[in-house]
Amino acid sequence: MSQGYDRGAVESFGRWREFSAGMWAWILHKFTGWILVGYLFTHIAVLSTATGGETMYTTTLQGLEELLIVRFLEIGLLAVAVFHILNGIRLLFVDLGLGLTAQDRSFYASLVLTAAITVASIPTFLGGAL
Amino acid sequence: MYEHDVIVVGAGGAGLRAAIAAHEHGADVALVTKLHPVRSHTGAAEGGINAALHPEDSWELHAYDTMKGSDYLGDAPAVDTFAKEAPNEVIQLEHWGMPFSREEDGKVSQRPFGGLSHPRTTYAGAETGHHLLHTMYEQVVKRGIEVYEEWFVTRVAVTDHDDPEGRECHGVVGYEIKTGEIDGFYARNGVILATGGLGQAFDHTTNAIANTGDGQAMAYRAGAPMEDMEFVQFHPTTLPSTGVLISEGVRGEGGILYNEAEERFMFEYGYANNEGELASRDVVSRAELTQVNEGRGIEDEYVHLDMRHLGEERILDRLENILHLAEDFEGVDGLEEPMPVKPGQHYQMGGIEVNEHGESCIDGLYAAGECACVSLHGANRLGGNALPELLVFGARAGRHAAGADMDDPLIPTGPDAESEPGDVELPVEPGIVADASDPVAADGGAVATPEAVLEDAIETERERVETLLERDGINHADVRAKVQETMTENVNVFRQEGNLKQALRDIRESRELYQDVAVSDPSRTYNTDLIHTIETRNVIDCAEAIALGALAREEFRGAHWRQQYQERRDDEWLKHTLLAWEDGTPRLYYKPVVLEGHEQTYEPKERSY
Amino acid sequence: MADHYSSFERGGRRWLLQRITAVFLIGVLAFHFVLLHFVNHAAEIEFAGNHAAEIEFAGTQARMQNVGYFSLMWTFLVTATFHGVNGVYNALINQGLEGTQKKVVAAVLTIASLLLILQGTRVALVMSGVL
Amino acid sequence: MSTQIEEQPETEEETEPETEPETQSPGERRREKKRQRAEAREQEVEDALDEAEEAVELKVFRYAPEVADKEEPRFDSFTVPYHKGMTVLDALIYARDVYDSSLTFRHSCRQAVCGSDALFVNGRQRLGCKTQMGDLEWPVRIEPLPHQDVVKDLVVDMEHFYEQMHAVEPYFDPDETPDGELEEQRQSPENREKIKLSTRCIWCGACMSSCNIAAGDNQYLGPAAINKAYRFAMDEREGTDRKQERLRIVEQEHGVWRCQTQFSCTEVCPKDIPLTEHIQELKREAIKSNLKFW
Ligand SMILES: Cc1cc2nc3c(=O)[nH]c(=O)nc-3n(C[C@H](O)[C@H](O)[C@H](O)COP(=O)(O)OP(=O)(O)OC[C@H]3O[C@@H](n4cnc5c(N)ncnc54)[C@H](O)[C@@H]3O)c2cc1C
Ligand code: HEM
Ligand code: SF4
Ligand code: F3S
Ligand code: FES
Repeated sequence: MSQGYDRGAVESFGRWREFSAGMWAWILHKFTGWILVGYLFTHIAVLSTATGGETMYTTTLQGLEELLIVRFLEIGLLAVAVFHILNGIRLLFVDLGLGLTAQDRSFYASLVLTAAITVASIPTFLGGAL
Repeated sequence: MYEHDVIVVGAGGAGLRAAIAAHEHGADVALVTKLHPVRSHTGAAEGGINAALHPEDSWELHAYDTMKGSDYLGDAPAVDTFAKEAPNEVIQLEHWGMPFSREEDGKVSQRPFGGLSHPRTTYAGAETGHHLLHTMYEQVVKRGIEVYEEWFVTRVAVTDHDDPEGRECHGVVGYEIKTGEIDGFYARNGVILATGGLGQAFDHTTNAIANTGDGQAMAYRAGAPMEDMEFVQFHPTTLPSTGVLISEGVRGEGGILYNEAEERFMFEYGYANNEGELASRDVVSRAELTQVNEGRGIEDEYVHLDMRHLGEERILDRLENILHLAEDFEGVDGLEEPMPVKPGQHYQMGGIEVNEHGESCIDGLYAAGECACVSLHGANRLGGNALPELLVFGARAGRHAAGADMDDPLIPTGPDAESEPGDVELPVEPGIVADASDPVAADGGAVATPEAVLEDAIETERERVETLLERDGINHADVRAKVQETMTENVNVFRQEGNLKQALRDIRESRELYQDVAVSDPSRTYNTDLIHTIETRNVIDCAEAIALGALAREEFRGAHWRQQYQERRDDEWLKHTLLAWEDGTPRLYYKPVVLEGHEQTYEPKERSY
Repeated sequence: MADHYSSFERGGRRWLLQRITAVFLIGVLAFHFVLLHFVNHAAEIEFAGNHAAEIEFAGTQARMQNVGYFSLMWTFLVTATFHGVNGVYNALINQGLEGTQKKVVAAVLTIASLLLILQGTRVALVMSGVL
Repeated sequence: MSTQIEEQPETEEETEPETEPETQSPGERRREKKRQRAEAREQEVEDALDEAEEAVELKVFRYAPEVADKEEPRFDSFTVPYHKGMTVLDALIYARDVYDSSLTFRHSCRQAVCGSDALFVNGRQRLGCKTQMGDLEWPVRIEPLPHQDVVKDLVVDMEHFYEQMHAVEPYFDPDETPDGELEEQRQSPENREKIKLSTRCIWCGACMSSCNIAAGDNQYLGPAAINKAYRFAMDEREGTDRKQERLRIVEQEHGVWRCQTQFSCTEVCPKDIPLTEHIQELKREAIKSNLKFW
């Protein structure tokens, strides 16, 4: 590690433009993974309203669903989950030593598929709110 | 000051082998090297390692081939020892894990190579040297041998006895490149120089930029004579812009050489009617240069080596690495177009005069590998014989320096071996420039006691470095370029009296220019300017020795071709050329070739293939 | 030299578990998403024409009373927690967490996941009407 | 005296008339020569630049720790005449020999075997000698390898890299060797083929420098060292006990499990070693050998 002095741009993440496919895949996988854990915790928190009684649960959830922003967040969540799944499958293949030479292409494929699935799901998600 | 039993300078194949041998013999040994060991140029060797392993093959045959290849300028005790010990060394390497190419039954593969009567070249893909180097470095790591890496050795410390044979070597002075510190390495038993080749004396070479002949020049100035320096091997197929080697394999598989008019000149001009492109290295190199000199070269510089007719499949199967080399270093696609090639300096047969134990005439100073001259290769080295030489003579030097009991050597060294004084007319004075008070070029004063020798040498070097750093002057790169250009122009495969004299004049001028060099980088940290400047001095000394030897030897033998003397003249020239550095003035003399070994005696025969 | 591999902790076990849980999660997460966000979600609006009851406790309860579904969801909770929290832990370790810091993070994460699983289980039991 | 000087040296044309006064001191003479040389060279450079069809600009990272006014990292520009076949290393050598002899970088073999000149060229780890200038976007930016201490200019401290290499016990260590003096160990051609690519490593450090994980975790063995371990663990000549020990080394905390399969090591390796593949295979080997103990 370069502790001697600050090499500025050389060491910093300002270099992201120079990242390769595998690095982006890693970053996105991390990012989506963290969002998913975050969601898991929130999700359980929200569902916990069930312990406060039936109506509380229903109103909370319905109240949330009525908010447009929540709908959008759900789309985001879907995108995040889909990417994490697809890239996760890609990583599982890499772990098995399969298709290593196509690792960059499989990453791009995950991205494209994620986008396609997300777009396709928009009508379903936004259906009731608009 | 650092202290060890044995100090090995250089960590290429020869140095590593020597260190391991000394260590196995119980010595406390250290490697001092200007490059990290795995950066040594041994790693560049592609072809292979010769050793008579097959039951039908024998060491006598290998010795015979080597002697014939040397054009009878090899010394029999060296040749015999070499051929006999090479198989053990190769198997030893295998036991150390070297990834040799293998036969179906799991045995080490052997293939045919130029000048060999049997397929006895073991190899590891097209990267034999790389594997040899790394395998041995790994063994050094395993044994915990101390390595001082990026320490540049500038001087061997010897006592100041008048007669070189009375001198003793007590260590070396090193400059730590990273810190700029100058310190001594005291050797209780001996110093082994294994600093490799001197390709940088030429401007077109297959050698690394670090191959500046440091060991040869340091030993020379300390009093050990240089032997047979005029014998320089040129490789006929190197890429013009970098000197990267295109191996014999291409021609072996059927690659063809063409001139600008697309004539297959090896046949059309009758250079080698039987062997064509497969004739020996010197023949092909001369043919190429003749074509270029007579105006049939491409861009007046090179010829074409074409392998397209071999077909993509065969090329990919056998010569894939060549495709990468041409692409990466010349920007040429060998499948689509012919590859440009020209001759380049490749190997230095001559070097520090030593006997079969690697001892020079100075007590405690050894040399092994390309910087030494045992003499094994005589006037011409066979492909695949250098790597086993590193192993056999590296190991012997290591053992001897560590105090092993060995037979009395049969090869004599030092001025005592002189059979006749040399006689050559020079256009200019060789050796140091009169104004020797200049610390940059000076060689130090008289020292009486062995103890003070190293201290004194350290002081001299400190002063030299100080001066180079502090004063103002010209850049060494100009001087080096001048030497390299004249060597390539005048002391290449064609040697004519006038040109050789011109080279000596240019070298003289370079020496004078060198009086004025200075290092403009004032830094103490990783000052490569300083290192290169000091190396340039070594380049000059080596270049001068080559040109001088070439002018003196009036015959055509092995790699040494003289326009005026078109044949081998055994009655007069069956002898080694030696140059002794006498207070800065080279003195030329000769010693006889030893054709009688422990077991075999050799008769010079005509060398035809 | 040797100090690089003095550690006795072998990462292999957690690494393998991360992969195994991932394989399991592929299926369950997809199922979960499709079931709750597409089948029983906004889509209902159009098909049922019932504006008042998109998501209802009743629906949830009905599903959760099925033992198979309940245990699937509970395993989902546990694996996802392990997978997610272990992932986060790995990420932090890879950034060079050492010594005490590492121990603290491990402890915090373990407690958090235990709490999450506990709370999740409680909610699930409420939903299924056991509590 | 054996080497005699010719009676009449034909040096008439050579001996320039001494124009300088006799009283000039050696120092003055040196400075004078320096000035003359510098002028001559400037002319040469101009000619070379005129002659060359194109010129390429290099932007080179500079830093010299103990030289006044060079302590601050900066970029210097050099304009170098371009010719077909020119490599990044050629361009650097030209810049050093012609413009600034203090420009510092490691180099030796010029043929991609010594591993000295791994550099950060246009944002990617490459060997200078193996990179054609013609294949790059111009101007060409050249920096030392990221994530390593810079010693000076383009020279980085390789010590840490070497330590990691040594940490995997990088030497052949068979359980036993054949007794017969000239008896080799057998190795099937298939097994040699399996380890072939892994044995090509030239210790250039490009892979390690490109790996984000190695950047974040200084103790991570790194792709090159793990590849070295692979080279021996997969060599059938070594025997099973040694293989277990080797697996134990790489599956330590900062070993194979650190690798996040970013593939950048594989992408930059100048010897085309499939590093990620080797790392992944070792992970599986480790799991396999551990399953028994669980
Ligand atoms: C391209 C090429 C291909 C070849 N192919 C073959 C082949 O197929 N078969 C074959 O048999 N031979 C081959 N050769 C020849 C053979 O490789 C060399 O002769 C041999 O490797 C030289 O080894 P060495 O140990 O003497 O020197 P090197 O490997 O050059 O090592 C020199 C060592 O000395 C050190 N050193 C130098 N100067 C100093 C100093 N001043 N201070 C401290 N350390 C110093 C360097 O750091 C280095 O470690 C080939 C050569 C070349 C160039
Ligand atoms: C649905 C299928 C899923 C698959 C196939 C999957 C796959 C993977 C894989 C293979 C990894 C390991 C990456 C590595 O170590 O190199 C990983 C990491 C991770 N996963 Fe998942 N995962 C899935 C679901 C989830 C869920 C539901 C969550 C949230 C709870 C989650 C959170 C994480 C986190 C936080 C990481 C660590 C990311 C990091 O490196 O920082 N994953 N996933
Ligand atoms: S694995 Fe490749 S990139 Fe890494 S050090 Fe070895 S040769 Fe260089
Ligand atoms: S870049 Fe690093 S993360 Fe793994 S695949 Fe290579 S070691
Ligand atoms: S100079 Fe040796 S690898 Fe580039």
